[in-house]
Amino acid sequence: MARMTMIEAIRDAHDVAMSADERVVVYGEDVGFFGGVFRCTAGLQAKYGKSRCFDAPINEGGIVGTAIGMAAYGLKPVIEIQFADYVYPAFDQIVSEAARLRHRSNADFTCPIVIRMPAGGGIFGGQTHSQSPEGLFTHVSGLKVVVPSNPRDAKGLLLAAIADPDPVIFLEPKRLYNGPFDGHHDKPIVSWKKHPLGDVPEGDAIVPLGKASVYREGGDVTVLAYGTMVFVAEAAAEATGVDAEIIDLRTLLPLDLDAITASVRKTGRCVIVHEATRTSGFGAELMALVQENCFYHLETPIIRVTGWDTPYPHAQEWEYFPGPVRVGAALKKVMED
Amino acid sequence: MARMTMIEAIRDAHDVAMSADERVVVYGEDVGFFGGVFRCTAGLQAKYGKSRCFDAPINEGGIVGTAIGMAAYGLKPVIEIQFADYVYPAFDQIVSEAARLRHRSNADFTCPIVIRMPAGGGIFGGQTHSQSPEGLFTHVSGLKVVVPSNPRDAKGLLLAAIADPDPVIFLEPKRLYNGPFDGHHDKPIVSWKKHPLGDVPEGDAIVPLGKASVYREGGDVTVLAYGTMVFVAEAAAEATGVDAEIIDLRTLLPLDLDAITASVRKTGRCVIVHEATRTSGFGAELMALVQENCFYHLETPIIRVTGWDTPYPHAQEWEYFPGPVRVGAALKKVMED
Amino acid sequence: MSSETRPLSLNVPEPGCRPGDTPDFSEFEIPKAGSVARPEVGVDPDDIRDMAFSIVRVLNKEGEAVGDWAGLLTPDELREGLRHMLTLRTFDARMLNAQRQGKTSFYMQHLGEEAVSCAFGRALEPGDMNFPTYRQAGLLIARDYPLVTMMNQIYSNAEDPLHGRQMPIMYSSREHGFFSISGNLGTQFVQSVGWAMASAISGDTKIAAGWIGDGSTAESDFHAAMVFASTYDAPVVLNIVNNQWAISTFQGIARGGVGTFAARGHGFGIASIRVDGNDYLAVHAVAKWAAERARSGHGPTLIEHVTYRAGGHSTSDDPAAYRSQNEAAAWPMGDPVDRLKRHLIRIGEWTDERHTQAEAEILDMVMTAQKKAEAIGTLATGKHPSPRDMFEGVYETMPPHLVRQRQEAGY
Amino acid sequence: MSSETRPLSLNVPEPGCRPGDTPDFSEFEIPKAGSVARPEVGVDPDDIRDMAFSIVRVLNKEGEAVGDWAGLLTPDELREGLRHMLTLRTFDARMLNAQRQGKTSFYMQHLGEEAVSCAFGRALEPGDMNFPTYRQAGLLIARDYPLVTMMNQIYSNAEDPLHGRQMPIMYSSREHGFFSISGNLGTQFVQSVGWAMASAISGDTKIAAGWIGDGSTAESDFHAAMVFASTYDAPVVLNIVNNQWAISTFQGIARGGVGTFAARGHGFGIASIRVDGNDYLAVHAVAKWAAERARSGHGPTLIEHVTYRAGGHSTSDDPAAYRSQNEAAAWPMGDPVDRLKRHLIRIGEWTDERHTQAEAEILDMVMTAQKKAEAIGTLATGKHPSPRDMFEGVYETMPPHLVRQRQEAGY
Ligand SMILES: Cc1ncc(C[n+]2csc(CCOP(=O)(O)OP(=O)(O)O)c2C)c(N)n1
Ligand SMILES: Cc1ncc(C[n+]2csc(CCOP(=O)(O)OP(=O)(O)O)c2C)c(N)n1
Ligand SMILES: [Mg+2]
Ligand SMILES: [Mg+2]
Repeated sequence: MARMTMIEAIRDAHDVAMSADERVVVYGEDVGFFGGVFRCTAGLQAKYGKSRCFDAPINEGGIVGTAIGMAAYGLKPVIEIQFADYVYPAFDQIVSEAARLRHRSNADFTCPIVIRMPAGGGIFGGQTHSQSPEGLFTHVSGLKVVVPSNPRDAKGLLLAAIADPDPVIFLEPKRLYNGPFDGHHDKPIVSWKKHPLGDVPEGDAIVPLGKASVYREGGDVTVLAYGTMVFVAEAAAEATGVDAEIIDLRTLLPLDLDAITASVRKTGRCVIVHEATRTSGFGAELMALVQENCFYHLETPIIRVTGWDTPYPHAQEWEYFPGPVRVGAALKKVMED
Repeated sequence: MARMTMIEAIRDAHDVAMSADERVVVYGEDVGFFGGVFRCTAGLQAKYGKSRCFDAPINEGGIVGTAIGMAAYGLKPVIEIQFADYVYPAFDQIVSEAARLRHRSNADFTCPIVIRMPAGGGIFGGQTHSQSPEGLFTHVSGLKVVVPSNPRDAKGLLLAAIADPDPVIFLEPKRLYNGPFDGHHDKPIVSWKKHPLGDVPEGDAIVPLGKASVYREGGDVTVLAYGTMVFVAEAAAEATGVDAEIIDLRTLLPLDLDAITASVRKTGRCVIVHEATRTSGFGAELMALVQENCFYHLETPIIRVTGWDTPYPHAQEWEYFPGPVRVGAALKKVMED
Repeated sequence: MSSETRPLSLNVPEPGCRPGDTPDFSEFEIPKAGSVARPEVGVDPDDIRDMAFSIVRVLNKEGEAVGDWAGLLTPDELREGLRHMLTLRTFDARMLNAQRQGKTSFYMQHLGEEAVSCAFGRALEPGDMNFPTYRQAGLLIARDYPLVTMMNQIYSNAEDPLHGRQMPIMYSSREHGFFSISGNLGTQFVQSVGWAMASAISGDTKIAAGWIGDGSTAESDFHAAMVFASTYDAPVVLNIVNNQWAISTFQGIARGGVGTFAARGHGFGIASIRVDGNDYLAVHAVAKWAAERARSGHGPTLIEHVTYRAGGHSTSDDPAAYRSQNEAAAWPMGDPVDRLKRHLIRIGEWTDERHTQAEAEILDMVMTAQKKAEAIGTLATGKHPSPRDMFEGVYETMPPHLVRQRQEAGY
Repeated sequence: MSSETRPLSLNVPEPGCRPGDTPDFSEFEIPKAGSVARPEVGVDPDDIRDMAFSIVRVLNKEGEAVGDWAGLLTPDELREGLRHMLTLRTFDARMLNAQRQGKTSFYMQHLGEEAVSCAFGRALEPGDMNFPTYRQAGLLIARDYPLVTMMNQIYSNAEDPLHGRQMPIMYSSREHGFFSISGNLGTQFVQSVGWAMASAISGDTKIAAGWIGDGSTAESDFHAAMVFASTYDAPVVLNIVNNQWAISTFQGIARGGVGTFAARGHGFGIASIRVDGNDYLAVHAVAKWAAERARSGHGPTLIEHVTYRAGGHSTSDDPAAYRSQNEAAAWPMGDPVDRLKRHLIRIGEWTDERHTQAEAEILDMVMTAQKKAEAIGTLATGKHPSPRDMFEGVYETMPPHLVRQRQEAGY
């Protein structure tokens, strides 16, 4: 066990995977010599050489497109998109190619690639450094979509993603890189080094894809959350005194439906929280699934607490961000309805 | 009034708009001399000249990107993406640029463009000529998303889209181009010319965006559908004898929530039908909205009938397509639950 | 702004001839066969810039093989090439017809372009990988991929190796160096560069070949491919098949103001060559050169194959609506099958009789394969892949939600 | 495969110097000022291919303006240019500092690159439209856009014309020919071509200018822009600002095997010119030439501005981690402010004293603007746009779901 920030945990996962498997190659914009603008790949080029960790031209479609070719050859590329907001130029390669290759070729060619990207807001990044596009990727059959919420999971899930035989979208909540964040932006920042989930096991400590974790047990209401929102939900539960059971979904696709239904059937109430815009966000799918699977157990309408259906604004960041006050209000509302 | 196929109605809408407004320009792959692979723009180049209707290089991002520049200048580009499956190379320009321009520049620049594209399956087009990506676009704030189901609406909605001051994604169910299609693929094809909705008013007959239509009144269950699925739902209702109220949504974003809630509150039951893959499809959002707005009116769980979470297959087309048998089973199930 | 500024106007390029016009290729410059020198494989791209504006040709009007690029193939190999092209042509004709008979949904032929993929297919080594478009089935035929398997794919029958998931002709065969075809244009061009980079990263000796059509060079993935190939000096041969048309759109809409598609390579420092795509010997020689260049560590080559799409774009297309019906016949570079046949006859290695006989044999072989395939099934009849196959293979292991959906579907 | 085939390896370009190394630009060829001829505005792009491999320079080491491209600007205009550059530099320094003081979240400066946007800003006409990146604020300053408005935007205060929606420096001013800046690289390059096409479609006389960084030329939208500009002969000036770095990545990663970025134009038949980006006179002259070319119907020009990013990429960046701290000083093309100042002194139109005085005046002006802006508010203090502004303007008319969300939010 070592105390790590999420950045260090991600770097460590790369390191473990690269030393165990020569086929793992790492690249992206500023990823090589400098080690990435968030430093998630720092030191890897020096350790593994320029042909296993290198800078890429600024062409996200090209980064994913070449990775697909490399995967078809037999390598395991782990690539970084500098911000999730910049993944759209690669959307075609991801949706039309990476996601489809196994199926359309009947596994003659496969695509074991990991596409990492920092996502989410809370850093005054405005509309092009704050987005949470996970909902889009969950609509694409053939992809897996992962969002870790802490260093331990970040390492374990990234190792699982690299080991996975299929393409994985790996969204890193950048507001959690250095420490947990509960939405109280005016409070001082705490580091992961002081948090139990900053305790990261050494070596090949995989956290399996497709399994949620119960972050906080409770009996009143089930909160479905992932990434930063796990901590926001915790803060809201503590502030309101609502005995919320917080499920950290960890993998959105494939989803751990059993964990969700078990909890909602127990509590009879459900609040869904995400930072992405509301309409057709992943919350809609969660709501649909809960409705389909727990209809007769639901005491009150499910509530979504999400980012608004606007671009992520710069100055109004904290009015946009679904913080503990808004989540708390939803918790109280489901208890009152 | 003239009897028209949907193709002719779309062509007519272009014609009306181009003759009324010099700023309307039309382009896309094979759109100029030839008039489009589905012939939706046939005759326009001959009538309006090469600088108002022309062939574009095969670069969907470039087609949308230049249209954004033209719109910023003051024109009203109406562009065609040859198949909705090929819109992904333009995804970045649509999501990061067209959708955001008004907001980020505080209306210093705006983006009145219409992006037309044939969508949906049922023509043995396999995974790259059959997709229904509407769900993705409904997650993008700043866009409007329209899906007509018949010639009259196609003309009227397209005219409304061209008149609209904001970017509109206009998805044309290609299986409906020549006639209504209820999913009975083994039955002979009927033409729109023999269908009342093939009666298309002349001139500037706008059908407003944001308004659903009650395609079929009924008291048992509300069916939310759009495009081809309207006719599939009708066939299912007739085959099962379930007194279904079929709402043709027409515009998905912004959605006519009032029409939906009014109907569901009346019937107490709801079936949602779309051809796109299920997970995080637009049906999820519809289900979420019905749940949020009609929770206490719902007698039974809402059911989604959709394409499966797989690429659209070639040989198994009719096993993939959510046809009248599957929709009928859902209608019966909500009545029995 | 100077006072005499006049209104601007939009330039929209137009082809030389439209339906009803008389085709005129007199302005299309065709260098004499043998006139382009064959440089060293390690040549500096800057020193062969002119090759992007000329055309490497081996077969002259008289059917002789002339110049530096001649002499690579034995008569046996040439006869094999002829056989491959004839096979592809016959295969196309039969499948086109099968589509018209309702045995499948769709087909795309190679008429007039057979030399490009058939000759290239003989220039790579086993283990190398092509990333083809839908118009390079010759790569498979030249590698003796079973015709019946191709047909099974086209018919989406029970023996279709792709289990009915893909539209006709979207073949895939890793074993035959043929990457899974995508319906999306251009995407595979940059993937080929990634494959080549992977070979270099792994210290392997294999190379990749990317393929793209003239119209599709406009796609942005073309740029991505060029940037990555150039930066990492990837061992890849990047092929543009300029068959003059992209559905109804003539190549001038993609080419714009530039002289040739090959010239696009210059902006990237990539060796760029144009070749007579209807000349089996020329395509083969240039392909060999580029492959050797890549394999020996000299990096990428961009090849523009100049040819002509003599048929419709696909079974959904009728070219009479947008181009002169005489254009194919007027195409000044002739027919690839004819030209190779005449060459073989000229060098005394072939006769008209043997040709007629070969055609009959090939037709027979293709028809035998077709019967076999049809005995299994066509799209309309016989045995098909199971609906389960639609759910399989989305992921290596079927996740719970797909299992549930499969059960819901009843399969 | 020849038997001596050796294992391949990946080529990953490396900059000449990294932290700790001594910068060495001796291999960087800099043509003498005045040595590149000025062609006719309607010249055939093929006839000026060499201009993509040379550099148009006007100011020589002695501070004289020499050659064909000299003589366009009066002393008053030159002094104005100097004032613009000094204003931009001072503005940058103040805002950099304001960011460090927590008055805003982020800033990006132009240090060393001031000539590019300031000189270009004087070459277009009112009504023309730039599609800038985040590093061309000189276009606004050269058009007398109010500094206080820029600061209001940077501070996201109540007078921010963009209502706090955008990150600092993402200005927009149609009136000043400055298209709304996007955070996404490259997207606006092809939009500029669309704007120019629209002008041509409308029979207008206005032109557009696209902007992109060296690193961002790798983006696929660069290709889209080149294809459309070339095909439709759009009246557009396409500017590449090659400041040698893209965050931590040197220009060789985007440039790959090619000699220059300007050469990318050749593959498209687009007139392509390199210019000394640190030479105000040269940038202005080349910009004027290209603008006239576009406006007179001769189509697009690609300009590579050769300059150097002397500062960090942004306030989030520390270049000491990836490049030598002496590199900026070693950059052989000098500092744009210095060079114009020396030229003005050399021709007797400026003195050191006047310069010092001008600097003081400009500082004063900038500080006055800053006080005004800060009196309204900074990101941390004072008056801000309303949360309602976040919901406004997503569409022209707020749709029902956004009205509901705004109400739910309580605004
Ligand atoms: C991304 C994408 N856009 C559009 C299409 C539709 N389409 C299929 S083939 C074709 C023309 C391609 O022409 P070219 O590249 O010249 O190849 P050719 O058919 O001549 O071999 C088009 C536009 C597609 N398949 N994919
Ligand atoms: C699509 C996209 N990808 C990545 C980024 C992140 N990013 C911002 S600036 C930058 C470097 C750009 O370098 P260059 O084009 O040379 O411009 P410069 O900053 O030197 O002016 C990168 C990678 C982005 N903003 N957009
Ligand atoms: Mg073609
Ligand atoms: Mg740069």
